[in-house]
Amino acid sequence: MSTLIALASLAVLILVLEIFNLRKTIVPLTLVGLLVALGLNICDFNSVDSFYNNMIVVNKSTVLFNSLFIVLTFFIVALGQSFYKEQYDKISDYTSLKIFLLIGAYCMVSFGNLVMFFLGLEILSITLYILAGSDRTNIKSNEAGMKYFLMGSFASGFILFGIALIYGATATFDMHQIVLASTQLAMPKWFTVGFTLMLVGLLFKIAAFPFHFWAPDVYQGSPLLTTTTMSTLAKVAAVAAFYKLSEVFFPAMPTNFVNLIAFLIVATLIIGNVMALKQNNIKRLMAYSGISHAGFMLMAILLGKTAEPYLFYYMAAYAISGIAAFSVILYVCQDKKEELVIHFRGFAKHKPVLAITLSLALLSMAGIPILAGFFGKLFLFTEALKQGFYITVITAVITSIISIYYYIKVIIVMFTYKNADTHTVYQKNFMYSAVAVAAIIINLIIGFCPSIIIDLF
Amino acid sequence: MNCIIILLIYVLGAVATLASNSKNAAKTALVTSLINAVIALILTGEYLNGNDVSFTQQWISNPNISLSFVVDGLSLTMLLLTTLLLPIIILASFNTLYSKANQLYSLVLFMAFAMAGTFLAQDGLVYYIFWELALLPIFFIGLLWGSDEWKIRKRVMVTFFMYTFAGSLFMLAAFAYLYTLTGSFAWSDLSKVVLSTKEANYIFLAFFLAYGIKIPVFPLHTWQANTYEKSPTIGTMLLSGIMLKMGIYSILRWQMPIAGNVSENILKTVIVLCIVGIIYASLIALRSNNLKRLLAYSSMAHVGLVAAGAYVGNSTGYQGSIIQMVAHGFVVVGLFYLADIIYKRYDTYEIKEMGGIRSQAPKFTTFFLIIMFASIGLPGTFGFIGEFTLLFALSEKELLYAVFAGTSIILGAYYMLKMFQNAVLGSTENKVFAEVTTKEYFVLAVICVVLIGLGIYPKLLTDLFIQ
Amino acid sequence: MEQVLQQIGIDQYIYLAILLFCIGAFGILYRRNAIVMFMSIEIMLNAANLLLVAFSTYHEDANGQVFVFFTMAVAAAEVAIGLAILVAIYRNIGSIDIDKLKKLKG
Amino acid sequence: MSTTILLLTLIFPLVGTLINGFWGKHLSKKVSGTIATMAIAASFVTSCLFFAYIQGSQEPVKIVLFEWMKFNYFSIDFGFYFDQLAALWLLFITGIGTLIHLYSTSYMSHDENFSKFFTYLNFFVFFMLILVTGSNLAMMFIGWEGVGLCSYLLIGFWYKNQDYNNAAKKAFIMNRIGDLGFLVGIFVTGYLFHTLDFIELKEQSFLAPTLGIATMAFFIAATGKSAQLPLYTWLPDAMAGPTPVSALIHAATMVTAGIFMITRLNFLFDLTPDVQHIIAIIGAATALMAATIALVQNDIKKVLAYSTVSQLGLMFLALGLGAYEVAVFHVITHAFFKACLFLGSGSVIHAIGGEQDMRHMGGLKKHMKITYATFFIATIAISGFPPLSGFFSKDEILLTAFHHNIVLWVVASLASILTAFYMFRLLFLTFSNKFRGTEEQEHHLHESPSAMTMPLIILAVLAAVGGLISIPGNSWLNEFLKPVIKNNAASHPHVLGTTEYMLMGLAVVGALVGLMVAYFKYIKNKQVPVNDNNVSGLQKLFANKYYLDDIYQSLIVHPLNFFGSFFKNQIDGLINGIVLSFGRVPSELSYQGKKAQNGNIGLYLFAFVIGVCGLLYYLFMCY
Repeated sequence: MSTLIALASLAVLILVLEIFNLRKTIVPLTLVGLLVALGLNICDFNSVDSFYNNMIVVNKSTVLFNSLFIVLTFFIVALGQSFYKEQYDKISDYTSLKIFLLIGAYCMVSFGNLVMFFLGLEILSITLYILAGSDRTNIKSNEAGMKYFLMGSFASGFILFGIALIYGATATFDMHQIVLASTQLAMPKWFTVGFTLMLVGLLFKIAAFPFHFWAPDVYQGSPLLTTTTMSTLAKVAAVAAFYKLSEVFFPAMPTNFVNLIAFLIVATLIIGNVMALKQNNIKRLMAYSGISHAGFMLMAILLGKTAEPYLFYYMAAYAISGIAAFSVILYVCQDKKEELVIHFRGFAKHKPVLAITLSLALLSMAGIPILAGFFGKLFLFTEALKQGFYITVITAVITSIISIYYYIKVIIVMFTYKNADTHTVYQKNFMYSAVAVAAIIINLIIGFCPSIIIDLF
Repeated sequence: MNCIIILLIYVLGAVATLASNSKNAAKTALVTSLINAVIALILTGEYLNGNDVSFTQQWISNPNISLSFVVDGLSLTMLLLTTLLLPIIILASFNTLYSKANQLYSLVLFMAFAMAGTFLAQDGLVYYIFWELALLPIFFIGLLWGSDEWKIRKRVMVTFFMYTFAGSLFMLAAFAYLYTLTGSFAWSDLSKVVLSTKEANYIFLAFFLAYGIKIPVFPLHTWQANTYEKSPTIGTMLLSGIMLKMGIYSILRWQMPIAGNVSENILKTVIVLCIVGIIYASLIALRSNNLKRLLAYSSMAHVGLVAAGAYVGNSTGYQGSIIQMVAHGFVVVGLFYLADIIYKRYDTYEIKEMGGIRSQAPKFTTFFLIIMFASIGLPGTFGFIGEFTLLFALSEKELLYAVFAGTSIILGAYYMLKMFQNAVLGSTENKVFAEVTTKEYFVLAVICVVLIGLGIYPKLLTDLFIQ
Repeated sequence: MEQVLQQIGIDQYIYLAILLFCIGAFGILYRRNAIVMFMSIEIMLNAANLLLVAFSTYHEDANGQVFVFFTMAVAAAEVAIGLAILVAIYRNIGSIDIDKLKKLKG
Repeated sequence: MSTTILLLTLIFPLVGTLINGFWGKHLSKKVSGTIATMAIAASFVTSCLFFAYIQGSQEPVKIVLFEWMKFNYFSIDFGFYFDQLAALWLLFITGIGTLIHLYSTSYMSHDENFSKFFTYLNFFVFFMLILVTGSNLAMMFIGWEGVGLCSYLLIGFWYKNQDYNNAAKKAFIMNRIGDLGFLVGIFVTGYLFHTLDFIELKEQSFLAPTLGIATMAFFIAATGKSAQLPLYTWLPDAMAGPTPVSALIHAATMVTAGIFMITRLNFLFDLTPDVQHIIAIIGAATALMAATIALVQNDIKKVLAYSTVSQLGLMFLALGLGAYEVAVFHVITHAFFKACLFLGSGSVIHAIGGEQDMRHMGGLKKHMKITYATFFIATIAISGFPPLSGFFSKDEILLTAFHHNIVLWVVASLASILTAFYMFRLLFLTFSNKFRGTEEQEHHLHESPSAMTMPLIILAVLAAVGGLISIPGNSWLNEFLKPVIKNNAASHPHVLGTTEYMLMGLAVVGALVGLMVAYFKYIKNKQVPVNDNNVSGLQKLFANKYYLDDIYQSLIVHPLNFFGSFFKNQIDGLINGIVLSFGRVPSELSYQGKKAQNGNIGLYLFAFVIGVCGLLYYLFMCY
């Protein structure tokens, strides 16, 4: 709880600092503030608590998810320092928006009440709408913002309608009581319909089939750092929220529900990976890659409580690799109008370390050992096989093979020296490099010792 | 002495090589590989004295994975092959001046690390990790230092990478499934698992996809010739000399012990595929005009025999495949080195454009003859011991297998002698072929001594794995 | 109020809400004017609100009505953002027809 | 008997090989040649010592150096087995080997790769000795393939000529076909009896259903090495090698390895009479066929080569009839006279500067007296005129055949009559009448130096008197080989009756007829064979070697090449295409998918709603 308060204060403080013309201190201060919040959060590690009539719940798993969000925000804010160099006068807006986003994410996993969940979701979404359209003069950014906004509110409508139906069935928004009601009473059909509608909204948020169409367009149109945020923090937060809800609702769903989710997973994996094959814009590519990873994470959700550590591990591995990858993409595309894959040509010659970082990040996403992404997939496969989802696993394996192709394609481009634009001078950028390297080191650490995360649960 | 030292030294060597400048990189790599060769020999001594050189350490508790490196006859032999072949390969590469040598040799050592790890690991997952790790360096070696136009090379290397990676993911799935049955990845547990025939079939096939592609077994071989052709010689040597042995090793170590009760029909089909591959590859080798491609297909033919022997699954097949793995490792490295030497002088791999070497370079020709005849399994060379044992193993299973697989000794002689005749014999056409240099002489001599020495006294090696 | 509910029955409210929701959804599907689409979204949200209020009364639980306020606030915020983006778009392309937004595809 | 001395027999040639191989370049030709010759001579001395020993004690010596290979139910030793059979082969390998080495020092004296020649030659002797002294089948196989290797190297000794290389390659590959048979034989034997050791095999062998496969496989191996139908075609081509090589390898020693092997394994062959019949038939057929081809050959060495094939066929006939010692006897006598003939032809070729076509020879009698004399003796010997060696050995074969099967006898007799004809044809064409070569050649005609004539003389003497080791009725050889040959089942006409004398007489008459025909044709009528293209009828069939080479070309070589190309160009591409299609399908899907994602938000929303409907339908309507 103290974390939430600290974060809220931090966000306000940032806005206040702007008033006092202390722009230079905003980012460092935010970073420190985030560290403090992280510390506060970790202090709650072993406590199980609830606040405000069970509006906010604190337990081990929320603490872990939130820690991950804070770490991701930390990196994103750090990247913002460089990214908003051109419009540094608005740094406070951008930074505070990111903290608000974090608050939304926090509420989405720590909710004890559907009200809190809805609020969290909306905070997150609205913040993202703003960020997506934040490059006002760029029509692409506008388009992304508009598309995201329209579809996002549409999805919000479904979620809200679902919540209303659930409320109708159980007469409460409190998760605890919903659980009680759903297990003890015979529920009217509205209940399952209600959750299905919520499911639709959540599937939209994590960009799963058939609600994934927005993702590539929005990812592509948004400013790069927003894309970073969407594909890491926002996606992970949505997945975590989904997981939290699934804990409660999955048991109450009809028997063929599992098949449905399994089908959606298969479809998402195929769509994501297949569509990524022919992309030449790195952001779009990452968007489709993100869709496929949503499939994987959905798989973890499907597997239920036992897979929670694996879900968390996967999320962490994916998000950290994403941060690393996007940092390098930011580095390469700083002065580029479009983020095309060809821009990476010969990058390895100029910046071998960063090229290797991006390679590792992509390989981690592809699931090459000994990187974290590999264990993420392995744990999932093992658990899914244990529970008998053979077809899902086989699809996952096959699509993983497909995914290798487009990841390796990017890597190869970086190592293509022939016809490389040798005149390109990459501006030195400490922040991007530092974040990239730091993220990849974390990835390697959790890859070498998955236990440090798995054993937390 | 602990076997993990070898792995550590390879990693340290890789880092040191990367840090050194291009000039000294090759030397650093050579020194590292030599140190490890010595250590491997010491380990062998300790192992024979009955000392425990294994390393086991819990790594991940959930799922249960441990860093377990166990030395037994099989893995020790493979380790010896890796560590002893690597200095030869590196020394053989001194012929060529590679750009960014420090990166190249660093990758080479890293690959050696991964391969040694594959051979030592006794935990299925650790083994898999090393298996995959070995793929990355060779991919980059081929991609960045390979020959031919970038576009073609890229396509070839990506196909290779995708293909082998695709196969191994199925192996990963198989391991994951096995884990659900046993709750462990340890070889000791997995080899005891009792599978129903249906389960065994699926697991066998999943493994087969991984190993069949790596080895490669017909019809999963199409990546091979292209990859061998486009890779730099050092990459080709690593691929053919050591890496493809990973596949056969894995059959012996993992596939047969775990999925041994696979249905007889599948087993027979696989053996027949291997044998078909032998004849198929031999015939293609017969018509190959490119020396490297010819050697690639010849390698495929030989390895098909090894795989067939390994799949027979009896003790003769087991020892035969190990012997032939070592023999083939030295032979194929020797052959590719010879091809490289020719390339350095004639600047071509096209057999038609060669010829007239014998009259100018008798020493070279002699080495060529020895290695070539070792390749086609002439008695007195180590290649014979391997082929003999393997064919014997096949005949124990089914005499016709041995007869058909045995055609490889005829066809092998045919295409090798044909190649020899066109590439080395004949008259000169104003082409100058310099006699081997001291370095080349040394490398080739070592290979020949190993091949002949072990051919006459194979117990030196076979005592390691035959009780 | 209770009497009314009993007379009409909760089901009717649900049907009405669903009807409204569907009108909103179809509005979004068929209209290409961004403003009208915003309105449609509002209809959808309000359908949910109607449902919440109805259930709130049905269950004699005030929570539902409180939620409606949250929803209204959120909807307001959302539309504010939406309009802001729309203004930006209008500035750039001089139109609010969302069919003109087709740059991002593939 | 000291094992060291026995091993020295093997080591001397090896040492010779190594010295010449490593330092031959730095040695003068004289030294190099002397070392090589001395190495074999030393081997010959130790062989003689051993022969003396075994003649006395009758105790074979087995030497095991170490365990070579190990399988789970048996192991193979790296060991040697010196017995009576080995002793005979040792003697004539090293004996004739010494002579031919000596001959070569002169014959090859102008060759630039002189030392290499002797390296190979010594190496060959080394492997040949391993072949005959190996204590088990695998050891024998070392020698078996080793001699094949050396044969390959020596046939293609003049490597600049690709035709010679082709011949070498052909020899090696044809041999390899046989070698596969050998391997299969080994496998079946090992699987059946759990041993490959000759002594143990002899004691433990029993009749098993698959034994026939083993012996048949061994026989196939023998047809390869000993140039029998259907694998003999390499031997005539092998004449591409230097003449001493033809004499040593392709006449006297290597090609008899098959006979040696079958004799060694006589106890197995005795168990499988069906295979023995096949051997006899193949042997007889080969004898006749090769003899007919030899009738029309014009290359002096080719005639001798076909003659060799024919004679080997006779030996196999004897083997097939179970008369092993008869075959061995013919091996020995054949070694003498055939070596002599080859060396004689070498001397001729040497004299006329490399010319091998008999049509360009003639009248050499005057110029090369010693050569002519020795050649004449050897020709009489091979034609089977008493009392020279060929008469005795060939006659025994004919007698055995007669007692078994009259058809075989007829065929064999026909072959030997033809032998007399083509040998005298050869003799007359080469040495009689007038010289038909160029004037320049005639100018250079000379008798060969003593290093070449010496061996000729010795061999001629041996060819003349060699038959004494097994004269009918009192066969020393038969007694000597008794311990080696398990079953003396074959009837041995050592007690001579009227039939036997009649048959002998017939054989001699037959040989005389052959001689007379040749005499009339080539001396009286002075015919010279016409050009190959102008022959017709049966002659054409003979001249084209029954088209066997062409049949092999079109039935084996061409299909192999065709399939090689087919696999390479079509199938490999097809498989590759299938593999790549796994990538093309997703890539095509991706391409289509890109079109679907058209940037229209209406579409996205539509998909969204469809998705919702689908979910709801599946969950609630689909029961």
